[in-house]
Amino acid sequence: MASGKTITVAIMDAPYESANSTTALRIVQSALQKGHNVTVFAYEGAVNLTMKAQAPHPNPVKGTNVEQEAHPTTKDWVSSLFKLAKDKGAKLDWVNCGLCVDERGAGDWVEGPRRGGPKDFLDASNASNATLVIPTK
Amino acid sequence: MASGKTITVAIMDAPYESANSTTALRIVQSALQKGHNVTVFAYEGAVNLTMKAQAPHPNPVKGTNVEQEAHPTTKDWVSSLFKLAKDKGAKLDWVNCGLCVDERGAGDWVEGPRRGGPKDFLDASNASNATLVIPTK
Amino acid sequence: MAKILNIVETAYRGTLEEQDDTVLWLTHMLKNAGADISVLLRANAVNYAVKGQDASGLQFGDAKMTHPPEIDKDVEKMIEKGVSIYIVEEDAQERGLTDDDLLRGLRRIRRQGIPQLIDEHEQVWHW
Amino acid sequence: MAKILNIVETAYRGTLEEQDDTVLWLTHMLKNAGADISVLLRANAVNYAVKGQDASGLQFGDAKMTHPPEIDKDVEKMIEKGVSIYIVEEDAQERGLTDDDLLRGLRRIRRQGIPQLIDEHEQVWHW
Amino acid sequence: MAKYLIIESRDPFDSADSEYFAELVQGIAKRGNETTIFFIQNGVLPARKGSKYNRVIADLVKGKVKVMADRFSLNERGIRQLADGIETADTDRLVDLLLEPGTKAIWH
Amino acid sequence: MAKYLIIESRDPFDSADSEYFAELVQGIAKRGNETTIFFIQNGVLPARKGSKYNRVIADLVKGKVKVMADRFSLNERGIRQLADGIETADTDRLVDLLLEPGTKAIWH
Repeated sequence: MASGKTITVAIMDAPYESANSTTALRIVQSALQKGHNVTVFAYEGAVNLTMKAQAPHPNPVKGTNVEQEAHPTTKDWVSSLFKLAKDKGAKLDWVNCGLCVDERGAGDWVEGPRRGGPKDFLDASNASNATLVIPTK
Repeated sequence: MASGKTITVAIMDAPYESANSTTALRIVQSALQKGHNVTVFAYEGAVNLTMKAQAPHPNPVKGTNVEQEAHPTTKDWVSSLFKLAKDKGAKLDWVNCGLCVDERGAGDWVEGPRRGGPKDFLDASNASNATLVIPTK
Repeated sequence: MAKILNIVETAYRGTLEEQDDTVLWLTHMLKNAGADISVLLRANAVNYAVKGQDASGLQFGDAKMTHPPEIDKDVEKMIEKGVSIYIVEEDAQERGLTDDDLLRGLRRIRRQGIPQLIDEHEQVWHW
Repeated sequence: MAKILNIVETAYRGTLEEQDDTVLWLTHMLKNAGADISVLLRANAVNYAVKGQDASGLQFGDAKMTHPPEIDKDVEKMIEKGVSIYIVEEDAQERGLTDDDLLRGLRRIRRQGIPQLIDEHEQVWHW
Repeated sequence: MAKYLIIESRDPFDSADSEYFAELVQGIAKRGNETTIFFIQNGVLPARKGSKYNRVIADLVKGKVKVMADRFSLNERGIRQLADGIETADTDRLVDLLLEPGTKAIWH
Repeated sequence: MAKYLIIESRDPFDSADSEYFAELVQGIAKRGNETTIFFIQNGVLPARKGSKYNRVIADLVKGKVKVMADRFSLNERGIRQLADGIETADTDRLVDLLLEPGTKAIWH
């Protein structure tokens, strides 16, 4: 059930590069599960998390094919989180930083996220009960 | 003039995220300028360096438009290095790790690079005068 | 409106390709959007306050980098706009920086003063 | 053919999304391609040799992670394939690791022995 | 007085900033703030019993800082025995702490 | 005897591994190898005259390690005065060093 509370999370890491991305998605998962609204501000490399062209691959080291390997893609994780929000009656607002998207060519993304900028992050933070910035190194 | 010598460089960092990427391209530039052949093995996030969809953006902090800002894209830098190789009669062989490309959706790239895998890196290293691995943190 | 402290620690990460530091840039954008925001430069990021940083001269093939980052100027512009830029004295000293090396208009703070500075802000974002 | 030493230092970087460590995976691929390759686990990467690493249980919405990384098993498989896996003893001790915590078949090396190990290989790749 | 939730993802084996950061957390707690440090990712590495940095954790506990460690990150690294004074927790708990009124969250 | 080209992109202010790495480089040189350390990116930060880590550089020089620093990285950080014993160089020079026969290149 929706709690009416909102958390804003800023993330910066590109997919597959850092433990931060998975932790951020775990936190979003926990928050939505509890019925909280979540705004994600995806800055810099994090705009690549939602790219539609991501595809799972086989693993030649293990000799597995694509189905056996069940390689996750971050776009699928994000899509599942949007579905979870809907099921819980909570809102997931995922903002991809527009200029970061342009320089990376990351503009074709799965259903859910929207294009925005730093002001969206500020507005979300001011309207939130808590803000967490997860920086990169 | 072509020197007949070859350097192999492995890189891992995503564009716009690390000083490593620029340094790697500086090294490639210096090597080609001296007429050496270069093989680049782009592993993990580095496969995003060559994405065709990258576009320069304006800078609202400075109030510049796209032309005034002259924002570089890594794909343009790589394209210029291919042209430099041609001018010098040297070979630039840029290998994008295929499975890394798939999971990132980075398969649409500028003219020049080819798809490959770890064996290409090994073969290139064995056939090179020097190999440099530039890892990420 | 919340008072925000942006703590910048990581330095020169992707600045050449970005033509700036992405967190300073974000801070500037937030200030322009009306935020009550200050910056604490600590660890290697104290070097962002050094005068005369010069990242010019890069060239890849025939692609010249005509607009390199000018981080010292970016910091100066933020000071002019009224953003308080704090710098940790011990961190500057350890890196061999003297007052002559640093920009004017910075606010010096000792390490032991950081907890109070943090207490004085409602939002503390450590980048 | 060149003798290669892959030095692995960075640990648990993107391993959840990758389902493995990308440098160990690369090493395995190079071995399969015929490389004469050894691995030195140092710094935090000594933890890759710990028995019973368990990254199971992640779920995002209805997307369950059915194949989490099993880095201990990946190291074991490389040992079975004849890849020498060296581990720096002091680095393991500092992290509170005892012999009971670690996989079998590892080659222990002291820090002061690393320069010689490096000398014995023609290619040394520090990841 | 405020509440602080410090999320420590770095470890002193790798990061030269980590020990200083523990001092900063102590400084925050000494001002009378209710302070929690939550180890996650490689940040849990010093928490293994017998690690060189157990003393840093002991100092935090002595300084009235609540010390937590992410259970998933511990399991992922095969850390079974913890230094004294550490409570294991998960991201559900982390979200609850984040939402306690008056909490400032700082990631390191 | 081999030649080693160690490219140091990290700095001891940030990386807990940096000082140990300097010791490793000394160990390599002590085995009679012709050893060069090339500071680049933030790796040049200890090279500023007056920095806390000038002594690490002095030890390397004393240990017969050739110490170089990337001119671009120095300018980028506004480092004008260098600790003793450091030669400035660029990536052209780095490529020449890489291609000297029998050279093993290690990036850190």
